[in-house]
Amino acid sequence: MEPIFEQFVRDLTGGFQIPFWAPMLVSLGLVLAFIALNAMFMIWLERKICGRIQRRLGPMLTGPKAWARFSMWTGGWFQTPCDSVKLLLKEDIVPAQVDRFGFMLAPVLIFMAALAVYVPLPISSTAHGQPSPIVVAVADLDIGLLYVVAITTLTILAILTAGWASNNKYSLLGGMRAGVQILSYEIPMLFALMGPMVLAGSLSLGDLVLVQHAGLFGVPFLGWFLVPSFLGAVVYLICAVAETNRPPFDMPEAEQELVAGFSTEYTAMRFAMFYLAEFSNTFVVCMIFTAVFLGGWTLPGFVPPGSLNLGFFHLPYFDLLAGMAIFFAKAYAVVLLLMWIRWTFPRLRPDHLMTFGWKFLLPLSFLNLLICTVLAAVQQIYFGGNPG
Amino acid sequence: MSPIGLNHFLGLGAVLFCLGAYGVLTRRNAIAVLMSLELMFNAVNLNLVAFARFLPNLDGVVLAVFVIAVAAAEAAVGVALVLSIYRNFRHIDLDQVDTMKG
Amino acid sequence: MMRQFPANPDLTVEEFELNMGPQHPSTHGVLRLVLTMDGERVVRCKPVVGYLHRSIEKMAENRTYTQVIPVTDRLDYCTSMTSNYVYVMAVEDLADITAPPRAQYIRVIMSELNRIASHLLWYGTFALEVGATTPFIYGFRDREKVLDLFESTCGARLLYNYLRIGGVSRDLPEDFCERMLAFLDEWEPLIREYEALLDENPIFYNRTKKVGILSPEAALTYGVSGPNLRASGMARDVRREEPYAVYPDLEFDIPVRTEGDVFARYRVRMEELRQSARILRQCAEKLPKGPFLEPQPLRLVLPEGETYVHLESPRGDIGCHLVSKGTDKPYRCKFRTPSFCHIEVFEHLVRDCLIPDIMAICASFDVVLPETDR
Amino acid sequence: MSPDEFLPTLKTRFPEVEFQLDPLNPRALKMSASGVPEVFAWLRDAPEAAMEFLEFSTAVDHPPDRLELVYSLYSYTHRHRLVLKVDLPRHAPTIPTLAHLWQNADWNEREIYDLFGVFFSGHPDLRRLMMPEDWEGHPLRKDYSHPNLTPRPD
Amino acid sequence: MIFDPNPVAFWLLAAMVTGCALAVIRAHKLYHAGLALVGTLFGVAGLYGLLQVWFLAGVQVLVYVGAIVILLLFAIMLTHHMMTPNLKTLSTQPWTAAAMCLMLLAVLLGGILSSTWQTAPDTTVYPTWTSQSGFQVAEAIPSVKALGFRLLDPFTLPFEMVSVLILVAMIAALAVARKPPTPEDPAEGCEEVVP
Repeated sequence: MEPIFEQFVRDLTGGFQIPFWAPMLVSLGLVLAFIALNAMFMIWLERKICGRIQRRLGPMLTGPKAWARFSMWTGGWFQTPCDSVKLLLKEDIVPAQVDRFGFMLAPVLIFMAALAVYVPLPISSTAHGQPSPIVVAVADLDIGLLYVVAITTLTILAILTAGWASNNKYSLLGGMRAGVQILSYEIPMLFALMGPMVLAGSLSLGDLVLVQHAGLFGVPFLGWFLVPSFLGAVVYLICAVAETNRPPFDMPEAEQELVAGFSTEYTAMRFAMFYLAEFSNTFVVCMIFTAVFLGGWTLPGFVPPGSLNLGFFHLPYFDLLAGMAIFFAKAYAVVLLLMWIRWTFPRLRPDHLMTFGWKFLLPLSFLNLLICTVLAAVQQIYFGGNPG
Repeated sequence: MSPIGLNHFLGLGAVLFCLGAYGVLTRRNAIAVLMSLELMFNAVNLNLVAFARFLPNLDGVVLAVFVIAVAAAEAAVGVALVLSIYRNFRHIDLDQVDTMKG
Repeated sequence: MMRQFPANPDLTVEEFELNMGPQHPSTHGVLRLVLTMDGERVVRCKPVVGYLHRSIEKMAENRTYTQVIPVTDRLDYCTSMTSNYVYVMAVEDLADITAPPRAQYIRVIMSELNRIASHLLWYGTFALEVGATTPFIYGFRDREKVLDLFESTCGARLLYNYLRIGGVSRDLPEDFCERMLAFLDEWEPLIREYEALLDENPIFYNRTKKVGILSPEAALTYGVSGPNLRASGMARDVRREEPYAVYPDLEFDIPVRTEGDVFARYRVRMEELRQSARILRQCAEKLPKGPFLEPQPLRLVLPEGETYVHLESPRGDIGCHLVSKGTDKPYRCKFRTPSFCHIEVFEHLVRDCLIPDIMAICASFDVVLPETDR
Repeated sequence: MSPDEFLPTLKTRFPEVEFQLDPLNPRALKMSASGVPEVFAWLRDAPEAAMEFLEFSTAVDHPPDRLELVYSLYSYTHRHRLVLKVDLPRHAPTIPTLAHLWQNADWNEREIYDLFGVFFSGHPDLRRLMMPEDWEGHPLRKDYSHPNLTPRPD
Repeated sequence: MIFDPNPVAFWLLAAMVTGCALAVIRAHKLYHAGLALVGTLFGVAGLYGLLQVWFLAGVQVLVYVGAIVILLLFAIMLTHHMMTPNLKTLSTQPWTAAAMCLMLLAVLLGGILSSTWQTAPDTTVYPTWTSQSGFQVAEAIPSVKALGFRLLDPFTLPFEMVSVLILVAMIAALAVARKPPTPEDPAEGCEEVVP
């Protein structure tokens, strides 16, 4: 973030030296705004997709009436903003016999985790005024993938705390289910991600994307790790759905079984934080999937120019914008896939979930790692160095 | 503020270690004892990493990785023992677990 | 500040008690299950009912024979027609009244339509219990169309109060048969769609196969009836055993499965949807012209005597034991309701299951609480 | 088999129990309380009866002195029904339970206990079923009164 | 140097670590002790970060917070009735223990202060901010790659031993924590009802 941000400010102001803390504050604000707006859009989209799958319209009434007359996709645009306002204005109830400390800590923790996980996610790159491409991320950490997986564990902690502090047996069961589920699926997920790690020889998400763009065995179409690490992609996607507690893996908050699981006792703002974090996490796993398996902001054999000159209109940072468009298009494609799964599948049973994770996904991810290692070795021996 | 040197880290490690030791000595609940043990592990790790960085030698970090792995194994077995004790005694008060029969 | 609850001495180390209901999203109304759990596993289950007890039987003793009919609507709000029917049948049996043939056909049409509506409702909620949301909407959407048919006939969508002693309250609308056939033509292919959503899904398959197996012997001793009994391998159906109304003239099959698990109960109901459609088509063809009601005095006085009649409701064998002392009010009016027996089975079936299985099993029996508590 | 066909068989098999046909209900047999539960056990197990299905059991209150228990049995094997009616003294109605013969009888008897106050000896769990545990009185008895219960005007 | 955030960060993290560690050993509710332990672990991870060993910080969070603490919290949930207040967790001799620990601390601190170390310059350890050149990364950041080679070259045997150790620990934990088989086998599916 810092180099591009500095560059940008310098371009705008003509050489203003920004203080060192400015990029951090700006990225914090950007990520917060992104989480809120994106979650709102995703909730609207979820309801529309759900409506489409169930042969109904979804929300249609809140929003400009003229648009709603046009098609189902143009109606109900104001539904989620209205819902959020409602959630924020609701009375905040802390039940009498809860553990106040834990009860208040849990939503903060889960939101912190949702926020922090955005740090290493690269959304684009630009070479504007730089000798080599700079990855656009809050900070393209050297240990990006490890960081992401580590931060996810905070989510377990938050859910477990919410379940325990609510002093409610349904909440406790939900919290423990969530803990077991996320913990078990983290292992195949980590192994599934290790395939691409080995292929790229790096933990940094930015490096992973750049390596994919370069292609495997010198063939750009083989570049997307979806191809060499297909099993890993499948395993990761399944584990990601399980990690975000989305149906069909929503046992921790299964309404028909545990009322609302760990969030049974939560209302208003605190509930909104859980809800927001859930949607944010869903999008984050889609972003990670895009960056790790779908080539991030790149398309095979396509390098956008650094700036677009249409004669009458000069657009600087075109490569950055084009990269972002590609990245979000891919990420939303994955989001749509997850939504499709959500609205057509029944819920798994916890013991089936465990069996599936340990006896099926884990061996599959091992196999994936093996395949990727062999491919990486071939690449190293016959094509020299890591791909890229 | 004065720059932070190796001694600062070592001192913090020592404090953390003694806090952990105090917890191990005074806590009666088995899980609390395990937690205090983790504090001591962390104190050691902190020292290892500080040494590795200030006397430039990566081996300290490698050792710290090993310590974390061993701590994980220790925690797993420890928790298993706690559960087993709980099942047999219906409590996990270490002062009262003094029989040799399971 | 915090109250310490005394530990239940009956529980072992790992056990704890969980109160599921009466307010719980998936106990369909107000069923309460007192569960003793070992983690996620159920050790014991005690169903508790009575939260919806409205003393319908006591109310019936206080009303004239005609006035009881709207009360029977409230027996089972998902299939008011059959509850109406069983009561009216009991009164007619005691008073030796025979409804005109057209009324008989209309009654069968209404029962079968109500069976479709009830099974669709069941399909939706059952799928919801196993965590699938889309089937719920599918089931309810098509149920609405059945309710439209009811509305055009008797003006009500849920509590019909349509049947009368000696017939039905009003004739079918002019175009009823055409609209019904149009609905059937449109809807019957959709059954395939319902099945596609669940049948071929391995998650659903795993969650319902070999879960909650009810052996035929256990089913009989618990008084289980209807689709639940047929899913346990016994082809018992009141429409076949003791045919009433015009059922002897109609052709239909009794779907049977032998497994007795949740999946079998689901399959039996899906097949029953098809059979109901088949019956309805025949009825539309054979529906005779003529009077729809043999008018009875408002204050009907029945001779002294008692009778028991029963028929096949969507949930099973619903019966009415009617005792008359020669007055204009029932002396005793006992309803034998299928859900009452089905809930008792939970105690036996839910043992050693996991929490999600409770939901699948309870939902698969299609219990309706107002019918249980009466 | 109809009740009049059952009558001779039952009379020879259980000489100490009184049986008679019911003039009000052609499907019913009246019997004395001494035959419970042996007669029922026989009806369930004997191949010619094979009453594997207890449809329902209930009670009818006949003040001032009589309380009538009604058991309706059905055989899927033979497709016949037999209603058995047992008279009990109204002031202290007690009768052995059938819960060990049909699981179904468990709740049916709890309901009768709840609403009519019939005590079933040997019942595994005789508690109120419909009414709250601390309810007083038995609502389906004819002389039951409650402040909220007013007779319906004619 | 205009402003050096490193000491601020260190003291903040040190306060967090010691404060949370105190909470771990004094909290009345075990679950709170667990949460405090998470605070300590994050503080230590932060210190690793300050020392630019980001990989270890990640591992610390992943393994300690993600696995060990969660395991301990599970154990708390399994062995305590929910919300048991005022847990009696302190033994009868806190003062003796405190005295012993203080003595230990004195010895350790004495040892630390009396030693002299040949330390590398601070610029190789921390990142710096200066008015002239702005942000400067630390000169010698241990990369993940270097660490990996280190693990595989001189430490191969210990590395493998650790994996064996973890395997053994896993099996041992399973063997110890497993419920003893009950005499009667749980019924499978439908059991015959004997009416």
